[in-house]
Amino acid sequence: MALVLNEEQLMLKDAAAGFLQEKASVAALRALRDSRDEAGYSKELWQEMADMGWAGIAIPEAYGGLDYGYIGLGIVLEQMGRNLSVSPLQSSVLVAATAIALGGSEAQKQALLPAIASGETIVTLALQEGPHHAPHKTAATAIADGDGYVISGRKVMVADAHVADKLIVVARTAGEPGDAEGLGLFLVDREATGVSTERVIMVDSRNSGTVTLDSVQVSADQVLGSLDTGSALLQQVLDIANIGLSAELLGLCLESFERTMEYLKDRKQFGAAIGTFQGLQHRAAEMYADLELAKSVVIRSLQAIDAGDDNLSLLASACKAKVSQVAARVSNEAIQMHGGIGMTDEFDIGFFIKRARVAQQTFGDHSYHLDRYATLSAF
Amino acid sequence: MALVLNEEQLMLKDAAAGFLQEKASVAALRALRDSRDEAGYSKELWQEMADMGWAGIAIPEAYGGLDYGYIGLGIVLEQMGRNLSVSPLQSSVLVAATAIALGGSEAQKQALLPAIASGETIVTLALQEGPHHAPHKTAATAIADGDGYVISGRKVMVADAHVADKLIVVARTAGEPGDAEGLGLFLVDREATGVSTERVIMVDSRNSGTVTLDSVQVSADQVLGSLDTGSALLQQVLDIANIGLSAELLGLCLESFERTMEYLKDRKQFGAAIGTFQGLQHRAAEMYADLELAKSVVIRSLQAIDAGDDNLSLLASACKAKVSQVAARVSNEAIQMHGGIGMTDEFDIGFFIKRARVAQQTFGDHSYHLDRYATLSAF
Amino acid sequence: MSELEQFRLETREWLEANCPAAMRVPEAGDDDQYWGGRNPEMSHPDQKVWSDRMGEKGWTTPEWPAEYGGGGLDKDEVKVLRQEMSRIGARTPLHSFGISMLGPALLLYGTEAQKQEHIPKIVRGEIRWCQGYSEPGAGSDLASLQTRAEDQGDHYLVNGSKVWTSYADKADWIFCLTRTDNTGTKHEGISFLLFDMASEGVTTKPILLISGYSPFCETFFDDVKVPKANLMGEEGKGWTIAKYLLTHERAMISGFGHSSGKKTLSQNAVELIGMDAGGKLDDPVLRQNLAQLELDAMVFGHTMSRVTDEAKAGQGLGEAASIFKYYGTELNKRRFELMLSVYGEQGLAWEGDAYDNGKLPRAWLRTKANSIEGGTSEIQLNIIAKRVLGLPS
Amino acid sequence: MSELEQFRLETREWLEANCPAAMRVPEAGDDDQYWGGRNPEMSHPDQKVWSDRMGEKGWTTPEWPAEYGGGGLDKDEVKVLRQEMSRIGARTPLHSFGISMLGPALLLYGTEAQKQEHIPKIVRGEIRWCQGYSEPGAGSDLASLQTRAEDQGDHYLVNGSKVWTSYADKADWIFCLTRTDNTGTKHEGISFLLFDMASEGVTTKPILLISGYSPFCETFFDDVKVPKANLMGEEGKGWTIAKYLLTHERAMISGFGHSSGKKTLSQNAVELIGMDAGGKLDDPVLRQNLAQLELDAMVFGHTMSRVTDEAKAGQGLGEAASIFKYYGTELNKRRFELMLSVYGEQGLAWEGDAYDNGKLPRAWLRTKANSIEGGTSEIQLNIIAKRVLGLPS
Repeated sequence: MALVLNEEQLMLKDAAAGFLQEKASVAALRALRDSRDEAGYSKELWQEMADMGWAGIAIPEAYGGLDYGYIGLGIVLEQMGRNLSVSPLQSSVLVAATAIALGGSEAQKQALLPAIASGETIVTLALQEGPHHAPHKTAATAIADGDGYVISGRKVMVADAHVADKLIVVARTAGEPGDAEGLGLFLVDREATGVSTERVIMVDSRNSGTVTLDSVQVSADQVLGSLDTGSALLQQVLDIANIGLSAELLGLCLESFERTMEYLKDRKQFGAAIGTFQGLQHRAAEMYADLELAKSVVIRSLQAIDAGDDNLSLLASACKAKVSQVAARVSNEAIQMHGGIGMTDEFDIGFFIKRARVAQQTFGDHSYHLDRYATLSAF
Repeated sequence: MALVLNEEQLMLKDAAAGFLQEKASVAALRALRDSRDEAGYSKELWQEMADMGWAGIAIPEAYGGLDYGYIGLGIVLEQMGRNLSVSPLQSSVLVAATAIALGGSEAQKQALLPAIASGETIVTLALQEGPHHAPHKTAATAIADGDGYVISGRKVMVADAHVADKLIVVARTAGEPGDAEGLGLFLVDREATGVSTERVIMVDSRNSGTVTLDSVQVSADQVLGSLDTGSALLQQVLDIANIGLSAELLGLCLESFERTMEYLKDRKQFGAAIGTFQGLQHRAAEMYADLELAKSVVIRSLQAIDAGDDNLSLLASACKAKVSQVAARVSNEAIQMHGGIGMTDEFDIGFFIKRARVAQQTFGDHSYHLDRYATLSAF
Repeated sequence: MSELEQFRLETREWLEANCPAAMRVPEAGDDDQYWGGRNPEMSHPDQKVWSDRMGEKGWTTPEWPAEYGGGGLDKDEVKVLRQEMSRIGARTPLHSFGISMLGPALLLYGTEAQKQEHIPKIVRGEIRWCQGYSEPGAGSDLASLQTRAEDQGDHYLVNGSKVWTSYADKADWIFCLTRTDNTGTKHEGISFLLFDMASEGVTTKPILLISGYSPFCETFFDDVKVPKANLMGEEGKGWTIAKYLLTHERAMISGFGHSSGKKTLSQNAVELIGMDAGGKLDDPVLRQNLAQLELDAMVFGHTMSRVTDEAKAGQGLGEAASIFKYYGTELNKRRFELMLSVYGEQGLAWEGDAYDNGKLPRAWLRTKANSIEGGTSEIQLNIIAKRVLGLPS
Repeated sequence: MSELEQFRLETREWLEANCPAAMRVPEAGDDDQYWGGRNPEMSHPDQKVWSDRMGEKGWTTPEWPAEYGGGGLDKDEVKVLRQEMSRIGARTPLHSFGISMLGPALLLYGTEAQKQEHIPKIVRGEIRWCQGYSEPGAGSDLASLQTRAEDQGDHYLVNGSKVWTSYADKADWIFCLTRTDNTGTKHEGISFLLFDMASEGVTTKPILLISGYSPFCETFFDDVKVPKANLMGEEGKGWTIAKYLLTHERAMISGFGHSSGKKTLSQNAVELIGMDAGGKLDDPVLRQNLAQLELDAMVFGHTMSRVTDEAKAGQGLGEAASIFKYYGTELNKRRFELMLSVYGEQGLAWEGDAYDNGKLPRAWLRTKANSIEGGTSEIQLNIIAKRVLGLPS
């Protein structure tokens, strides 16, 4: 497949860029933060996005979606990255809807996908337990009990936990913490008995949360897919999630790089624009080459999801590792090249590095994915 | 101890610098190479060095040495690095004499150290078997046979093998390849029955060699130290050897950096000295900081040998890892900053990168020692 | 007993008697630092007691001359004092830009009257100083400063503004670079003035940083009258003093981020991440990055020792401060980036007691300024390239 | 059957009939490359047979116009031809700077007579060309060239010298940048001449490289007469053609070092170093560096594909060649440095059959020139900064 956007996709990109610049820019993020908004995102805006079809952009038409594929979702995520737009698009659409679409029964898909696509329901994945992304270390348990299961455990860093309607809880049905296999995915109401959530505000001013599950009862039909395939399903969802996060990070990098280049052209010191200094020019040019690589691996990976490529895991880890590395470099240089003003809260550039680090860490950073890339390459 | 040279040491440094610039410069290395010298080093020059005491510089006076310690040997090695001087100082003095001094019996020391110090005998360590430094993978065996041992195996990358009088052969007396323990060090005549050597000329135009040991018989008094302590002795010798090689590499780095800075000042392009370009200036300044770090770890490590510090292994690995990293950077930049002329054989700068890579690899490079540093730091 | 041993005994005794118990407990955070001044801020009343007692003896500045209130100790005695303070875990009695920055310059460039007036108050923590260097829009090009000081006979009239003035809102006096002459090169015509922040026409406004808090302010001067006697050094020659102080500041900033005897980052990583089957940290890439960091930090430490030793031995390096500033701050940024990797996504929480109110990410963000303040890394590289390596302009 | 399918069948049949068996064996080394020319060098006689047969059909340059002897194929047909050649493992029939460099420029800037004269001989491999660009002392500042071409009425008299002329000692003709005018800026007054290396006054001298061998020469011109008809493009406008060719060359050089379908470096590493208990390469630091290299190489490959696809889709990037040149050559240097690490100390042997006569270290040293020749990495970064990013001068 040609590694370019087609006309429809280019139109979507322009439309998303225009909408987000107007309604969900860095200024909007700042306002959400400073008003200490209870929800942590704008429900009205999210409804508008859903009305445009974004919440169902990768969901098949049969379930109320637009069926634009992950390339479509990636385009929107990239623009959200550029604008640092806040919404449940990552938690509910990129991650949860993907899990349901890939693993859910027909009844589960019917029940949830249209509700996610319409923006009416928010679902989020409750996976992480320790400081790092390490799915195989899952200790939360789901113990068979009659027709259903009883789930207990504690989850941290659950995106949008306090505003979600449903959780997809990863819990161990077999084996020990450390085993890659034996994991199941369970649909749990956030308000079910035994579930408690606590909001955590992250450095990027977004919602995360801690979820405690105390002997929560779920029926058998709340298992996503089958228990046998839980671990494989989870890996597939995480691969897609990491590619989507990379698309968002790419947008973030491009925007902060472009802002930095503008600053280098405008800002004068020692009687000249600082962009004339070759030391900065060479670093800028190196970053440019890096960004070109990041662009390539993101579009290649998004296309690979839609094409059902069988090396998706390798590509997903390459994508997240590369883009995380570029994001670290570009966001650091954005501050350094802006100098003192880049350190002030008043100036917007600092917001980019904050979101960058959270997105880098979510579902594994450069270290995690470079290691996984080597392992998947059999060395 | 203050991390500076004292007056005596400063004098030694000046004397070594003067002597080597005159008699063992890059021109001398080129002449050795182009004449395809049989020995691969100048015996006359080596005798002059020995007459000045260099071959016994770290050897105690009781055994015919100068007892200037490893700081003294390091000073000479640094100057040899600056001049790319070729001699058996590394193989016979830094490595072999150290092994004998640390591990040898009184009789062995009496027999060998004065002979090494006078320059009359050359001894070298025969350790490596595969492409990489990996002492624990030693497969050569020494099997007890009556009062003595029978040694069989194949050694590669043995420095100065074809001109050595004696070899210190590392062979396994217990355990399997892969075990850190169970290694013995044996003194073997190069002309003993069953020993054959083949010269290999390296990229740095120096002598290496392949040594084949086919049922070589050695008597019990040819065991260096005791069999129980062979592995520990070997580690100690290698730590010191790596610090010594780092001193040589440091000299090599400083010289090629200084030559490069001179070139940047002289060479004009686009109507200006290329040293005015900030892109090159910043890279030069970063390298300068790196070189300052390299200097510090080398002097600290040399002093630690003489002081008998108990964390020598950690320091040795830090030293070799850091200096190897700096050497890779500085030698690459030396070529790049010289441009096309740096690629020509006619110009001397290319000799530095060639010696650098061999010294980096000998007894473990940056990868090996960074890993070892982490392991020794318990993580 | 040698005199030095005698001094040690007396010091030990005095400290035992005079250092309050609360001042032997490690500082829990920045709030526990005591900065003195006209309106000192305290988290514990003994902070002032301890600082006053030490100030009285001159031991807040033990190596400064006794005639100005300093301790008048020689190097060996200073070392003993530090050792004895460290023995009982005594806190630094007084944090002060007067001590770390202005004082050494005053002793070198100040008039006798200025020394007599200011140094004793610095030693006793009576006056808290701030530094008026950077200006909005000047950035690294410090010498392009525009704050004007007009000669009005017996005083200067100061107009302009400064930025990045640490603790300007809490300081009593300022040492400030101003322009008294516009006709020469930008390095000429700069004058170094000292004045009271309570003077009419001085206002300050805190700057909020991306880390969420900040010691920095913008400071505005509107027809501020500064007596001529408050000029330090010659009129128009203030740049010499400024450079001296900058070198001082560089050495200070590069000292940031040194581990304070707690666990190393790799030890923390082992606890948080665990080991693999082969006994190595169970994140091989992070392990390599940590090893490289800790190795570099160790060797950087050797370098600081070596340069100090060389200076003592008269083999001085000259421009060492630029290397320290450049390498030290870059190292510190690397360290905090790796801390984020070690502490993982949870390390990025910004609020809530459970997450220490974002102490880690706030500190991480703060390090980004290290390579900007006090001369950017780029400036340091320029200095090394030109002054040390002699590369042409 | 579509026309294209028909073409595929015919091509397959022709290749089967005309590609000698020996030319279906992979090249073992540089000696197996066939470069044609008046005195072609061969390691096997079928090299010339194969090249001549392909040249006759114009398939050494399948996309060039048939009127000048090219294949006259459209893009789809060229693709089919490449696929069919690849299917039987057919070697490249003819290596040629005439094909890769001069030809495209001739088609664009040459006169009809020049095209008629030179292109068919390039296609058929009858004339081997070399490039006369760099001069001693000019380095990256290519336009500062000094080789003079004086107007003597019907001919130019050329005096001067060139350096880094690849295979000048084996070439029949040279395309050469000369200065016909000294009065304007350095980019003006440059003229692009074509002439026979057998002309009186031309001498060449090979340059020995640090890798021990080299395709490069110094070339000297002493009163060489070049007919006016051999001027390509306008007099004094040769820089335009030079720039066009440089961009071409950059794209070529960045293509170096791609693995030729053999084992990956990490697979070699596994064989040479082995695995640890956890099933990872038993050198964790090298493992990380290898993973980063192979990942970057993969993504660089994606980037070359993407840029090609964008160009086709009319979303062209413009200055992509500079990124390819910069990143590709730096990547290649990294790859060879890591190869040294993988092959260890034994990989550094320089002589002896047992060590392949130092093939690896010689190739490694050769890569150091990648980021110098055809415009240094620094030049590429300048181009990106100024032309792509629009940073000011």
